[in-house]
Amino acid sequence: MADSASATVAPTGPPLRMVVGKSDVKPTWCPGCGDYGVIAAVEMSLKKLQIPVEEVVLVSGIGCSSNLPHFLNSYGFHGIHGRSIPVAEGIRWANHGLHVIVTGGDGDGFGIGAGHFIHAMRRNVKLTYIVMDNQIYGLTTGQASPTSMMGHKTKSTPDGVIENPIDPIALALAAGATYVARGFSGDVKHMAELVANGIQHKGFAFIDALSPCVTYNKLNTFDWFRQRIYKLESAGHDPSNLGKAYERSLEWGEKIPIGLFYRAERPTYEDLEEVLEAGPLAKQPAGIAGKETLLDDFR
Amino acid sequence: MADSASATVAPTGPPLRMVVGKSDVKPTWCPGCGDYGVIAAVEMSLKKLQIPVEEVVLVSGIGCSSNLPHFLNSYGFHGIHGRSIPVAEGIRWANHGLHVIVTGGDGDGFGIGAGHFIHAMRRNVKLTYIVMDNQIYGLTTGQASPTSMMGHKTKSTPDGVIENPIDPIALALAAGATYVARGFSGDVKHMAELVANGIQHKGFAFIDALSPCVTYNKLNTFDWFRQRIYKLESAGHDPSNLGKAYERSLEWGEKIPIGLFYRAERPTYEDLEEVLEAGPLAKQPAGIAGKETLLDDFR
Amino acid sequence: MPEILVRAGGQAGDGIASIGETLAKSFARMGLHLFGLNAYQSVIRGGHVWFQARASPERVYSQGDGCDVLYALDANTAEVHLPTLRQGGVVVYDPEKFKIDPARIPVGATALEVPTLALARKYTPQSILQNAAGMGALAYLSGIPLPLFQQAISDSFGRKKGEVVDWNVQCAADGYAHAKANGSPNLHAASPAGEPKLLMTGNQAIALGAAAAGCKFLAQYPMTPASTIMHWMAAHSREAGVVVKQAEDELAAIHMAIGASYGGVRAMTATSGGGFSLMVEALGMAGMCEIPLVVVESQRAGPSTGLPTKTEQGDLALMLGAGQGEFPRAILAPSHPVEAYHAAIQAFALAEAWQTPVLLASDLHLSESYATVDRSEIDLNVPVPSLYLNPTNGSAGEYLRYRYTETGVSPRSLPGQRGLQWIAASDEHDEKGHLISDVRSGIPLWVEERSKMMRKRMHKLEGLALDSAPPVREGPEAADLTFVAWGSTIGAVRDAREILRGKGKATNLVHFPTVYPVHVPQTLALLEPAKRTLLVEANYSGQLGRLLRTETGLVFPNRLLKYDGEPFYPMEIVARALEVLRGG
Amino acid sequence: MPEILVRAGGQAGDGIASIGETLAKSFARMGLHLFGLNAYQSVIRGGHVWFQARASPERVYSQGDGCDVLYALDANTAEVHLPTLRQGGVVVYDPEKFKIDPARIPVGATALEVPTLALARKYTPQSILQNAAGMGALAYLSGIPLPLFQQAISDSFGRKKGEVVDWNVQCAADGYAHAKANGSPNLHAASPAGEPKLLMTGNQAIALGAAAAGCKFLAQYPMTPASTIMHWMAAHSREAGVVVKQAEDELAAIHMAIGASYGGVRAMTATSGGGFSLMVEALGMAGMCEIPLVVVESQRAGPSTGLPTKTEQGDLALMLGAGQGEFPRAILAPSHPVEAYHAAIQAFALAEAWQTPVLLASDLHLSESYATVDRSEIDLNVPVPSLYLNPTNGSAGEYLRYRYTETGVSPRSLPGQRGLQWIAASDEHDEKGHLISDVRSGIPLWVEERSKMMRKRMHKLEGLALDSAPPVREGPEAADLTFVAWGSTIGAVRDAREILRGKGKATNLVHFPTVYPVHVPQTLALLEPAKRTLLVEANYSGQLGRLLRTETGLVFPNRLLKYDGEPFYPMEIVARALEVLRGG
Ligand SMILES: Cc1ncc(C[n+]2csc(CCOP(=O)(O)OP(=O)(O)O)c2C)c(N)n1
Ligand SMILES: Cc1ncc(C[n+]2csc(CCOP(=O)(O)OP(=O)(O)O)c2C)c(N)n1
Ligand code: SF4
Ligand code: SF4
Ligand SMILES: [Mg+2]
Ligand SMILES: [Mg+2]
Repeated sequence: MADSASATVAPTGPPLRMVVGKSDVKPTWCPGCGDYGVIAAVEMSLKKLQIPVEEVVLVSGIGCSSNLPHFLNSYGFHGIHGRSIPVAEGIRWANHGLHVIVTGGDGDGFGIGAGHFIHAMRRNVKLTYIVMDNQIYGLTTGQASPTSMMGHKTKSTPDGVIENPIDPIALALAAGATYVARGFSGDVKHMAELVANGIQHKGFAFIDALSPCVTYNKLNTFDWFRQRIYKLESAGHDPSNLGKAYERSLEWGEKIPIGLFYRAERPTYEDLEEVLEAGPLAKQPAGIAGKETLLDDFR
Repeated sequence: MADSASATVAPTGPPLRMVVGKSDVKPTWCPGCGDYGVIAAVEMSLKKLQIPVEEVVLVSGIGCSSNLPHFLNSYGFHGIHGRSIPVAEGIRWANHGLHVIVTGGDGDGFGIGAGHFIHAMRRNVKLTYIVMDNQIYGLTTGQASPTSMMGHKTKSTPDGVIENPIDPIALALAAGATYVARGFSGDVKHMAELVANGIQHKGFAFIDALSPCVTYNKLNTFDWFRQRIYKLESAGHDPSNLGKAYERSLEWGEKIPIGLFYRAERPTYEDLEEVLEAGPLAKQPAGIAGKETLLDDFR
Repeated sequence: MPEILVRAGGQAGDGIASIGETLAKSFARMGLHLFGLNAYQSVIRGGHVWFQARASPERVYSQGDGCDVLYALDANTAEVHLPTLRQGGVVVYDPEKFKIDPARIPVGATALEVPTLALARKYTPQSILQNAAGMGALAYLSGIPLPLFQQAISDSFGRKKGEVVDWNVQCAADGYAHAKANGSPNLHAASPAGEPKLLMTGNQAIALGAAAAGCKFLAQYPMTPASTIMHWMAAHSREAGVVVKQAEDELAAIHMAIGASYGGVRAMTATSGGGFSLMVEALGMAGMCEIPLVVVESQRAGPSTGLPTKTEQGDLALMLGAGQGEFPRAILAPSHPVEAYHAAIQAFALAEAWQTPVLLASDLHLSESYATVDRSEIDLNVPVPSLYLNPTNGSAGEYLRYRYTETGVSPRSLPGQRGLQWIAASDEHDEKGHLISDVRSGIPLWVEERSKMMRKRMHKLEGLALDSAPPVREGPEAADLTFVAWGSTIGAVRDAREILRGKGKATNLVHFPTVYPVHVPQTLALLEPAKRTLLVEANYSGQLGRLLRTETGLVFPNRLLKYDGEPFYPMEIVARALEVLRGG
Repeated sequence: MPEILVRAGGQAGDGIASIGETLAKSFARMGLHLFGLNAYQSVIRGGHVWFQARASPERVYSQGDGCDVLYALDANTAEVHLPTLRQGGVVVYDPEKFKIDPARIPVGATALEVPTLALARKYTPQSILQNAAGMGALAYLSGIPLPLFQQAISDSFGRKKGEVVDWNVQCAADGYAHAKANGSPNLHAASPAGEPKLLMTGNQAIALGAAAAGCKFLAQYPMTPASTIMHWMAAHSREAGVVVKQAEDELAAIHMAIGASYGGVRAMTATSGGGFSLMVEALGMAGMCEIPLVVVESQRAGPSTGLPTKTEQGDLALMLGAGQGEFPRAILAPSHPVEAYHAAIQAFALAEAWQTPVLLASDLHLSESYATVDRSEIDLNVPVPSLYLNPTNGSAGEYLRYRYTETGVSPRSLPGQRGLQWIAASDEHDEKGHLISDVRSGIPLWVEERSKMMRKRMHKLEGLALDSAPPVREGPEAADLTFVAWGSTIGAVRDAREILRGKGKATNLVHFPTVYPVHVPQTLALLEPAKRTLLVEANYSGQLGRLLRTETGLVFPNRLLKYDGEPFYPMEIVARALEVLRGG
């Protein structure tokens, strides 16, 4: 078979242990885009956790936000629109020694990807999912997104949106996510903390990252948010109380909470999948040589 | 063009006004299947409402449950697996004079169809959606469904399900459904009431119909439910209280509530779509003859 | 042929598309023909974008080769585009922004420095007016009368009024004056032409054609290069009486359209290859349930996400194979907005008459390029009969939705019609629509019935072939070279043929307004006499060529296949044609 | 050829499949070859289902024609199947359940009344044992030794023990005794044969082959006829060390498999045409990102939901066209469980070596029919090298995931490997994996780079052709008729050739273990010399024939196309072959 692929050249020795930092690709986002805040928070949190660069996989779909993996120096998978979650699940199950972080947009995650979002949460597969929620379709130049507010005039809704926006927090709670938070890209340090805790959380961690699109969303701007957001931490919110978390999820208007809505402990999918007890799948032996009993059914 | 299609033979006069009843196709479900109770409830509620048979469209996907439209004498659309909701939305928008009732399975609606389910609810399009929830994939002979309980041993999970089931009620509440109920096919009259009220509701009405699969689900049987269910109506539940509805949605074990969890008033999508102000789309004039101003953009 | 090629380039966010549109509109209003290419990247700010407006008193079918007037908004544009300047060409730039090394300017071309920033500062310290100044200079150099140009600028602000609009209009005059004082106009294309023309993109033409055909419902999910169909339709939703729904994904979009069609209206969805991939299963359902449906597939460079803002004709195999099992479909492929308008009308007519999905194949180059259309070339008054037929079927008074007929088409009732209820079923069914798949499959009688139903449906392919536009020959019957092409590629081939004619080479072109079903006898009649053929396609494997071989046995040894995302340029076709004519 | 055809029929829920499996297993344990057809409908209870077990000391490739021993559990079965009874055939039924009009029994056949209900009542008043009694009678009539048959019955209860199992075993003996007292066995196939054989379905063979090839991850969504791949793998998940995930839909299933492959394990998904339609977009992503992937596409009768429990080969065009744009793929099409086992191994090898998706085309007839396999025909000890290669690339020490190479294949690292990070991108990218689509697309240098990347990927098609199994001729080089077929259809063609040989007709068969890429020179070498060809496919349009014409120019004027959902029967092929041989 293709021998040039398997040609193993003598290794030059592994490079030194390195943590995640910028790659040699400069972000292509518009100046001022909220996504700069999000990537800064991701980088900061990974630096803090000192996870070796090769053990991180950033997975995304398609959208402005979904370009993120290119701008950091870890492994990455920049797949197709709306399908980042199942790709990430596959990676995680192939090698649960890896930290798999999913980054994408609100259209990608709550629109075309809504089904996968919900199912991953009920599974409690250990992923960190950060949605750069700008309430608009950025890369396709400004159509309504599932989180666009009622009445928002966009290219696809010139007379204003006429459907209720998705509430990602309530949806995550209802679907059984065990870590549900909201950050704001205008507060990188706070978001970095949410991300770091999400990465350390044993289970599905969802972070709705308010990340204004300065080009196409003239409604939900940095200023708009600054006038509204407050921190759940300072409001005495108890993140172990699901009922209270639901209540807070309803707040979207004069006041918009950021911070940790909910956290719970539940075994992860990987904990419960018996084949994974023997260690990461990618490191387990493959094949069934000698396993004659597998033929018993056929005799 | 194909003239045999447009050949109009003299009408023989419209048949008399008729309400929905059985069609000449006998249900093919297994004897004892819960779906018999559901179809009885649908038929009963339509009879009660006296809606003319030609104004009802039953829409479904694929599954045992999804065969339902064939067994009643209204219009119907028995489409493909997981896509009943968008088909129903299209029908409704084409002609909002029709009563569009969607019937399907838990796999169809909460598995492959989860994304459409959520988006239809946030839209509050006026549909009645009845899921025959048997917590199993019936037609494909017994794999786990999104509502199969933890530990349930099925063909696809011989060692037991290891993911939390979807909670359809909580999901519907989080997605913004304005009528959220649960029925039990062992109590046809009660279910018929839920369905009739759902059909009359102005907005998306969701009815999770517990409908045991007697062939493949040996866990969640009629008896299992009979030992657990109680009626929200008799428990003094206030269906206008979203928080209480969330609380009740968490009950699934010793006690399982049936009845109306939540109801709210909100304009429907059809109310807000300005083009529909001129009446059902199918009855509006089509084409742009003489609308010269449409060319203004191009001049 | 007198023509002028005007190009402006800069970064995304610099307003290049709007410069281009204003220029293009001005030419069209002068009564010139125009082709406008908008070249951009999959990024919202930065990078490199450019627009080329090619105008001529005669119709032009592509962006043409090279350029006469280049407006470089940044150094990168100068770097990339200077080599394309033709004899007598001129580059316009602001030396305050960057310098141009005179050595880089091609022989025979010149540079015109326009102090766009300085001119703009007269009105406001921000730099927002610089484009107006540059455009003014462009207008002068391109022979566009100032008042007409100023009107186009102020129109580009829509209903907005106020000092910014006024400043722009005035600043354009300043740029115009500066150019007049320092340069001279290229008047190649300025010979007085006819009536003002309409300017539209392929997508706009498709949307307009759909509305004219009676489309009442469009469901779509945004995807370049199909998005602007939705944008145009949404903007004119009320006036055209069309409900426009942005769906949660393409799966929903096509199912909504199918539902709407079943529900009683003409319905459409539009997408690009990635979204179309998600519609594959539904397409088969429409085929099986015999639901009329129009799907626009505007191709872009693949595979997968590929080059989202670049063109390709790489999805023909996908369109042909889409859907498990077999069902009838048609694929139409217009090459120009005028054809796109009519193809949309034809697509609805075919879908309606044959009760099956019809694909309208476009691509980025057709969908997003601008071209002029004479008002007389489109007629808004398309007859749109009611869909509420009276589908009685004669036999025993019982309504058989899938009655066997000679054509394969059966009478269709709509929900709401009393006594004519039926169930659309994606499972195999009998004439009534009752399932064969459950308790009847495998039983000899029903095994035969299934075959009959398959034949009934597939039989429509013959009708579709009869009803749809056959292949077309353009040019003389006797030619040394016959081009074979489809879709947007035809444009550059037409322009190339013109150039070759100038060189004394007799060529013709056979193209396929209906790509599928293939009109076999007509294709053979047109192509068998060909001396030499040259297959021109914007894909890797020559997908039209493959289809034609499958259906007719014809082979195309000479090919010009391009899969770099760029549209064809007439001169590259000319070059390859000359090679083939030399026997290479 | 000595053979025996045993058929049992009744309603869904009557336990027909289990009767069939027990019979089939008994024959296999006797060392006979077997083909077992399980014919059912898309309904869980009721309707009509039947099973045919065909046994012979020599290998049989299809269900054969007619039947020798028929066990009718209901009147409908008698009605439908009595006409298939051959000379010497016998129908077994219980007159307590229904009567058979003697006039309906074909000449040369007889009826054997077995009081199954009465025999069953000896043990329990419920009727659950009636099948055991009937099966006992069948066993006697089919020449199956009683103890062996009793063992098969008790094995069919798995690890369950207890009086119900014992009753079944004993009641079978009662039925056996009754038949012995009242009938005589058909010993055609009972000549002592070799070692006990393995009995498996195509799907089981695929699952086993995948596990042997080192597959560690299977993601799937249930869909007939692919579901049993998941069922077998899930049941053996721990022993085989394979993680099996039932996904929320097919979109998720294929993306999970792609993620797992990227993550470092050999991964697979399996589905039927409807689910595959949903995988179309992802397939292109795997092609673009160069991720090894195996997709099983087990076809069923379409279009759309079609006949979910019936067979067809209607998805070839879909498999060929799946995915927008162009990327390399291979399509393998085994025809028998032994081939299916090896095809699965080959699919993983090709996917791995060429870093691209490989489709394993099956269909209901192959996936769900039973056949015998000699233990020596499959080897579980497949070498499974580690995927953790050392993909340094020499040039400046920098790791280039998509390095240009002679073969088009580049060294691939896995997450976790230090210093070899890369981003898999569905957008067009350069050798490093960095995007071309954003700030570089349209810039001349990168326009060229894009073309090079396309060529790099497409170049793998040549490698895939070299590496995969070429077309095969079975039978003599010189023949009056050459069958052309693929996939499960080959089975009935093989059996038909045997019959034709008996009639003195020399035929051969050219088939295509690798349907795509087409091995053009080999195909021409095998088919150009053919005197007459007969294309046999289970679809409407002759999809293999179309592909071969596209690639080789060969045309197939004689065809036997079947699209009624039923598998081919040898005799219908024989009949058509004779027609063709007569020049019709
Ligand atoms: C199947 C498919 N449909 C549509 C698209 C086009 N598309 C690209 S990005 C995008 C949406 C982007 O919105 P979002 O996910 O919110 O990301 P943002 O750009 O706002 O960060 C869409 C619809 C696509 N690439 N693939
Ligand atoms: C795209 C697609 N995937 C898979 C299937 C196979 N399939 C048919 S029904 C079904 C699930 C049925 O479960 P459910 O929706 O719960 O209905 P039930 O039979 O239990 O009533 C599946 C997976 C299909 N028809 N189409
Ligand atoms: S378009 Fe919006 S989301 Fe995209 S990069 Fe620009 S600011 Fe960010
Ligand atoms: S299999 Fe289950 S769901 Fe299907 S018809 Fe039978 S009892 Fe009902
Ligand atoms: Mg967004
Ligand atoms: Mg179910």
